Amino acid sequence: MGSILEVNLLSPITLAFALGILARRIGSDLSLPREIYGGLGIYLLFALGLKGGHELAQASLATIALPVVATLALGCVRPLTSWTVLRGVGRLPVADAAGIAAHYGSVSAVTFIAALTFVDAMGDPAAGFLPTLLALLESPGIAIALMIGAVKAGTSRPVGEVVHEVLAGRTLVLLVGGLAIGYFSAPEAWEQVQPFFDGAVFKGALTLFLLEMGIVAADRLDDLKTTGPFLVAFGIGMAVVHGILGVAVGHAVGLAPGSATVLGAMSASASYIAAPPAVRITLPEANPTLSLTASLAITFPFNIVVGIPLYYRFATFLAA
Amino acid sequence: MGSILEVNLLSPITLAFALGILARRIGSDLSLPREIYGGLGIYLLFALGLKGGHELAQASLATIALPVVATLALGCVRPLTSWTVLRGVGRLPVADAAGIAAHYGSVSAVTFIAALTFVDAMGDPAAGFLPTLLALLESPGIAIALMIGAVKAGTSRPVGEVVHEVLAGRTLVLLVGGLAIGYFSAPEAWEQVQPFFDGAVFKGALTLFLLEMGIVAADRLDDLKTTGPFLVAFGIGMAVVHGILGVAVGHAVGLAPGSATVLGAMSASASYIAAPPAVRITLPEANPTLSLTASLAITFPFNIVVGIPLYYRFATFLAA
Amino acid sequence: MGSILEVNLLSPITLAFALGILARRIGSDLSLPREIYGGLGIYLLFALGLKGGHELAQASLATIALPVVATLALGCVRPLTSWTVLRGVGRLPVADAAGIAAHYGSVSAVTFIAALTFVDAMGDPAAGFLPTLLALLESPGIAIALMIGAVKAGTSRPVGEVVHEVLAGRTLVLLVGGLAIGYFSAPEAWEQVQPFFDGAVFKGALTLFLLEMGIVAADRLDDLKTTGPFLVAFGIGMAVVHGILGVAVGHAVGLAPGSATVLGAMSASASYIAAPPAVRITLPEANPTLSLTASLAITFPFNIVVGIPLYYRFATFLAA
Amino acid sequence: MNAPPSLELHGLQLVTIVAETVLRDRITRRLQDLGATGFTVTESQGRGSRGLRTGDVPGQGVRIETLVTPEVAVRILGMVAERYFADYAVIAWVTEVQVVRGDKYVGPR
Amino acid sequence: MNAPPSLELHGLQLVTIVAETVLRDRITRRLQDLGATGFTVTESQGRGSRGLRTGDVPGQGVRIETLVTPEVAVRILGMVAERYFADYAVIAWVTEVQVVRGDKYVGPR
Amino acid sequence: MNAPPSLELHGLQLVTIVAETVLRDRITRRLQDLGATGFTVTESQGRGSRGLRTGDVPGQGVRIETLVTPEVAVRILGMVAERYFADYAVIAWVTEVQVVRGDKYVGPR
Ligand SMILES: Nc1ncnc2c1ncn2[C@@H]1O[C@H](COP(=O)(O)O)[C@@H](O)[C@H]1O
Ligand SMILES: Nc1ncnc2c1ncn2[C@@H]1O[C@H](COP(=O)(O)O)[C@@H](O)[C@H]1O
Ligand SMILES: Nc1ncnc2c1ncn2[C@@H]1O[C@H](COP(=O)(O)O)[C@@H](O)[C@H]1O
Ligand code: NA
Ligand code: NA
Ligand code: NA
Repeated sequence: MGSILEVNLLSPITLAFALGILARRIGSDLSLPREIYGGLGIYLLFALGLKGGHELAQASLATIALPVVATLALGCVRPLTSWTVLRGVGRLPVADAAGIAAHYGSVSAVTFIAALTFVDAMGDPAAGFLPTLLALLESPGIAIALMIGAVKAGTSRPVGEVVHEVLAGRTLVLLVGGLAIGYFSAPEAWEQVQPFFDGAVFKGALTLFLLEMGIVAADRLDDLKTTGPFLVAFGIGMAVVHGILGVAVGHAVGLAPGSATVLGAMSASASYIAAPPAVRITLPEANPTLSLTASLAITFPFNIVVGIPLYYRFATFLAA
Repeated sequence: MGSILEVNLLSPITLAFALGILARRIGSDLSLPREIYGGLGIYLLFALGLKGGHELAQASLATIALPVVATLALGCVRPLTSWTVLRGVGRLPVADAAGIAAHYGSVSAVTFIAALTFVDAMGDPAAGFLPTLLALLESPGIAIALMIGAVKAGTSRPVGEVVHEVLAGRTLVLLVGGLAIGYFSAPEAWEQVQPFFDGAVFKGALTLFLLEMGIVAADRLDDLKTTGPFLVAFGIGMAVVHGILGVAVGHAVGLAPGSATVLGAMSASASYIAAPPAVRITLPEANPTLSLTASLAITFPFNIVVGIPLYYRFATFLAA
Repeated sequence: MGSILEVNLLSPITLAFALGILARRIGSDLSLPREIYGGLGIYLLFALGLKGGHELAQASLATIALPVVATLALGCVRPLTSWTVLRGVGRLPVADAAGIAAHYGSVSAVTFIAALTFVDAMGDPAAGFLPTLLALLESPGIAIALMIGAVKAGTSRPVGEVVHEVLAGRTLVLLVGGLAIGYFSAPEAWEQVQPFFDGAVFKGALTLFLLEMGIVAADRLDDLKTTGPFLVAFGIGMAVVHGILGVAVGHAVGLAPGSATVLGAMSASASYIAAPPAVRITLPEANPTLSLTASLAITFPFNIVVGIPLYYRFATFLAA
Repeated sequence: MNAPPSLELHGLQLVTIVAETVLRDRITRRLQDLGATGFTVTESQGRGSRGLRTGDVPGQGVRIETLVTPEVAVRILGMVAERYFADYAVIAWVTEVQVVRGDKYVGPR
Repeated sequence: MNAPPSLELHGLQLVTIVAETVLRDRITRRLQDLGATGFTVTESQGRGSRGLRTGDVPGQGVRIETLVTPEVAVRILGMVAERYFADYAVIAWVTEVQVVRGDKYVGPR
Repeated sequence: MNAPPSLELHGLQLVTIVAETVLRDRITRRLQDLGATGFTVTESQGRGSRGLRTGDVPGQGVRIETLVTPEVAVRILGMVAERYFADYAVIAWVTEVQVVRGDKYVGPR
């Protein structure tokens, strides 16, 4: 595991994240302009979709049927496990529990991309249809958790409206839209733009994006003092449980270790882009500091630094 | 024509534009930050100029003399045809007719670039001096239409001031400045930056730009209800007439089908960047919704989806 | 020297700067969005650090020990020469002299990058550890000049606080952070992102950055009328003196002409990013127009157009 | 203010609402229903009693201004207070202002 | 307000003009001629009676503020009303404010 | 304004400070010490008596607003005037406003 961790830790991507955290901790004014950060995010999601769509066009339905079913199952289970732990162990109020469960029922695309890059570097690249699974795992968890919250809190909040907002949200539109464009584009047309959406440009843009994510995450570290130890334990524990679950499910439906690792990382991740506004509107009594701190300052760094190599280790163990 | 249309429709560039429209129609919040959109626009124009200048340095004066004259002629004729149709058939008020004529007397650089990319993909690349023609076609039409408007409306508006603004406007400065830099740069110096301003990076940036243009155009589709059917007919009819005219003129002055197609697309296009502020200042009584809806929501999509393949078909027909 | 100057003048980088100046002088509204300009600046510094760090990992301590000492010496001497000339010859008030000295005690990373690109084009590339020297030359000069100012002005301004701000400032964090990441990254990991942070992408981004720097510099040209001839003479004279000094010192510690040129350009340059806010807070009585006009509108263009070829000529003369 | 009659100054009220970005469209959509004829929005950042950064939920805050008659102002403030004060980072205040051609901004009653 | 005399508060008028971006330089250039000693501009977006989005012409709207004496305020409002009200998306209002060291902002007459 | 009692309007003062960006954190940090319960910041650009563009030092200007009681307003204006007026491009003014649930913004004394 030593060398696996090393590959992960000594990559510019992980180190850029660490630099972002460090910069903020020493009080630096360094920060990517908000618009650049937003633009990079759009580029990364769209590029991910395009490339995934191009590769999906080469996959047979038989290959992806089982993984699709498995992913949808993960999408239903993860908000429930999160809710159960948050209520049962954490004893959080209904709104807070449902709000956090919505974040952990969805996914972090950047964690997904980091896992793709990691298994690439390990010489175990993931199958081309994984981005399709990412698109499938993004929304159901948010919807399920919000529904639980709305029912339990007895409110008549606009869940329908919010489901629409999540489905029409930028993350899903870019991912699904990119998948469709990549799928339908003529191969020669894709090749003309591929170097812009793939390879070094994609990884370089990811490096800059992670620099800023480190800065954003560092801003939340102070909140850990007020949110308390349960949230830290939850953020790490839930990642490990969902990550191991994702790898195991991936293995069970026949994914190779690289793909199973990426499915695990996806499953272990928590949303910080799609879920927050949806939760803010549907469950305004939920404290947004709790969910954002857990997903951004605990689960995200844990997965980037330790989780992904761990899921990979488990995936190779299962495959051995 | 089937396969020509297919090449055009199944390119990521056209599909990204469609995705932008679709995203906005389903109520998505997807939108490139305004500054990214502006930055991409600057990059595209500057890159176009640089590359055009580099290639212009290889062209002989004899080759470009006739096309230059033809382009200037198109620049004088197009605002007049537009004005005549708008007044004669559409019976629009003086200010509105002059304002729209200014848009259709100028050009859309993105339409031009899409045409370049299309003829490339068809294996019929345009000559290197076409961007020079684009620079020549940008301004005269605006000036002529504004002058008609000022005279007919009997106003003493600052036409001189506005002519300066158009000539010093960002579009022309980037295009002409880029042409000059590309022309004068040492070939080895150009090669050092070429991969950034050409090829996949250029086409990838164009893809992202068109995604946002789709979003912007979609915002105007609702305005079609109030602007009425004449504007729709005008936006399409004018494009076809000017496009066919441009191809024919190009063929007459000896351009090969690829180049004639691009000249046609240029001629068929309408401005939505340089013309609007100029018209807003000179003819403030003109309703900006009319001109922007026509150029952005009708003529631009028509050219991108149907027009360019059509002009190409006509150009190959003439050349046969 | 003719052909040296030509290589420098006919590069897209220099010409883009000239275009920026020209655009503003003819009253164009062309301007990169502020956020794009900021983002490009972050990219350039970070990329410079990454690449420098990767190359530093290949250098031996023996090779860089003397250059490091020489650079630190330059860092102490330059604010003092600046201060002496500003007070002795220019008879400027204490605060203004100290403020300008802080700018000329620090460096311009863009001048440094332009010098790197220039010696590359001359076939005399600089050693890989030069970015490390840049990081070392950035801060001491600001601190020394501010300390002189605080002592002489008898103020109890927050020099300590400001020293922290400079050390934690974005320039140094990106440069030193990038150096560290480049140094520690596994070589294969670096190769995966290198095409994004090096080569044509880097030079292309620099070209766009210089376009906007030309615009920014042009905005200051009018201020030259009020700031008077001494500042012009100082901006050019100080650049030449510090440039020649830097080349000589570089030659003395064994640098090859390419590296000595870059050290000279670094030494000849003046800060316009890190120094201004530090001076604004510590010496608020200092007129920011003076220091910014000198560094941005005089010294920077002088170095880009004339200075760098001059220092190279001197470096090759010493090495002959 | 000694305005010449030609300037037609009208006394109106300027309602300013600072809110989380997530509420932007929800609030502006309601303004028209309550009788406002228009509004102006600027981006903002802030810190308040809630100890929450307005930007806690990604995206910054917004500052919405609308010129209205006193009756409409009351309706708007009531709507904001009732719907959003309990759960969201929101603040609202009213200023007395003089508007040129203010009659344009007196909506249908 | 019980300002200690040392604070030198001056009653002045704050003129706020919200306009299409295309008018930004045209309006600010005129302000000085009419006696304003300075101005502050923020970017804005909006919707008004014209049914026009301020951003209809590419670029957003601007919100221009200038602190002036009542006489200057009248001149500015008159200029804006006369030149721009008919054809452009523009709105302008005046607020009474107290300014620290307000004498700085009383321009030459 | 005929506010129904339920709206609980409070008369407060809105202090607006326009300053160089370099002062942003220095000023907002002090606001709380002087008794403000919050603030709102927007980006701005401007030109003033100093002949200085606010953006002379890279970065634009900021416009800071804080709703406070009259006593706190005096303290804030005094602080700004004393510390920053001599050397920086700064301007500050006060407007009388009515705030919904204004009691929230009356800090500890
Ligand atoms: N006293 C105040 N003065 C000005 N703006 C305030 C004040 N208090 C709060 N705000 C703004 O209102 C938002 C929400 O405040 P709150 O609901 O108190 O957390 C903050 O983010 C600030 O932008
Ligand atoms: N009632 C209003 N309150 C605040 N801002 C307004 C109002 N009406 C119009 N505006 C602003 O003024 C601009 C022009 O309005 P109009 O000329 O009415 O179309 C709009 O884009 C808004 O930014
Ligand atoms: N009369 C004024 N009205 C509105 N804003 C002003 C005025 N004078 C100055 N300002 C603003 O305050 C900043 C500093 O002004 P000054 O200290 O006079 O140079 C300027 O950049 C403007 O943003
Ligand atoms: Na997310
Ligand atoms: Na245009
Ligand atoms: Na600097």
